[in-house]
Amino acid sequence: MIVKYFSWIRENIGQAEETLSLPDTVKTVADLLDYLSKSSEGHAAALDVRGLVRVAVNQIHVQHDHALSADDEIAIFPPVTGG
Amino acid sequence: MIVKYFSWIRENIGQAEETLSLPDTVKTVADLLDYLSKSSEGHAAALDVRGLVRVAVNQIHVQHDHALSADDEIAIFPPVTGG
Amino acid sequence: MAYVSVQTDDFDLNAEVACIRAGNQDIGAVVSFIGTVRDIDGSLRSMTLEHYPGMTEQELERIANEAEKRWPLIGCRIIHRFGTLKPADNIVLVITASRHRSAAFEAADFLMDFLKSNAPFWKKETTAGKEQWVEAKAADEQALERWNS
Amino acid sequence: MAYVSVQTDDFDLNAEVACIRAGNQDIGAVVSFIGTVRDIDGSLRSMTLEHYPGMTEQELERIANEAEKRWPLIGCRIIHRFGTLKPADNIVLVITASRHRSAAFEAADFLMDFLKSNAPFWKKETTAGKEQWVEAKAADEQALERWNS
Repeated sequence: MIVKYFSWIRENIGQAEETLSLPDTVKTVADLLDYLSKSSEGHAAALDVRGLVRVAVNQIHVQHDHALSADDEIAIFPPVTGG
Repeated sequence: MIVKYFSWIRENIGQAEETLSLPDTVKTVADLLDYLSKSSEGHAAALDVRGLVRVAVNQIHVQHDHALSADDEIAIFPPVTGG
Repeated sequence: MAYVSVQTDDFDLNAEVACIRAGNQDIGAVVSFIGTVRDIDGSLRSMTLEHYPGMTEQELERIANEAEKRWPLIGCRIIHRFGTLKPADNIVLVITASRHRSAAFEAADFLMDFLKSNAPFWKKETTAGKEQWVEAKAADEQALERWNS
Repeated sequence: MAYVSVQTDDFDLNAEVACIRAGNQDIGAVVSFIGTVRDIDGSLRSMTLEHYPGMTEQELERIANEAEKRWPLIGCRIIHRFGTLKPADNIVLVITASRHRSAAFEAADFLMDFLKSNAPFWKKETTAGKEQWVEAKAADEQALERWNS
């Protein structure tokens, strides 16, 4: 599974992208965020306020209860500010 | 008093402008429209449907009950269609 | 602050937007509306716009001032053409500029609604066989009422 | 029918309006929105826009398609820049064209509201001493809700 980061979430985590093999217990976006939060202090800081964490799966916005598949492209980012 | 006509009201009346000396009985826009309607068949046809007659006095839109002064510039026209 | 012009010449959208933006770095939103001569079925030869010189300019300024009272605009421009135009020609341009988009959108929409029902212009269409004055639309009067609530 | 572009280059308003109008004589209304880099107090040096290549284009197309479903548009164009921009530079352009003005106004307003809350762009401002990510505004989320009623 590829996970991409954008904006200050990318900066806090310190990388734009990582490839992960997830344990079976990670079934939803919320599970993934919990799992990532434990992987480093940067991850924890970036994902700390879940209300500011937006997620896209295969380039489509999803809610945190969205179910994941092993070959998904996940993107994690703060609320968008374009326009 | 100068009276100007526009659009199909001008065409029906057959002139763009006329200068009038009105009798004392003509006190309001409505009085003026009644008075003008009697002055020719063209005037009558042009002003026949009062709901389609718009009036400006001194270049400001007014209602038909607006009171007139001898030196007013009156304009009579159908509903506007610009833009 | 508002700029109003009633003219036979065409206008240049880029130049007009540049005028409204010049020297204003606090503008965040610019909304433009262009009204054009529409030819639905290919039968229109030309459209002639008559207006009431003097009142037209005054009325457009009044409408622009009203918009500036209602919204925090940084700039506001209205250009309306008259005379004889061809299908697809420009008729009217309204531009509004503001810090945030909602003011610019609402003010431009408002300006067009008020202009449609108040600016003293009359359109006459020339098709193959005849000339005909365009009738006012009830929808335009209704559009105005939105702004009273 | 909709045209979408995500690019570093600036856009030319006249050229884009000409594209949407080309060959369409039944257009009566063209609404354009330009969003620009705002510098309220003169302290802004630059603004950098990051985006999510791939998703951005897809999301803008989805938003444009939604607008085309809701309003009878004859044309619809969205151009959004990314990279580093200066104060007063253009950021985004939305153009809508339709027979009547209400569809063009409403669709452009809708497109900007949806783009603001859904297109994956993030702005970072650089002032004299520091860099700071722009925070999303609650007002933008609220603006979206208008379109659900």
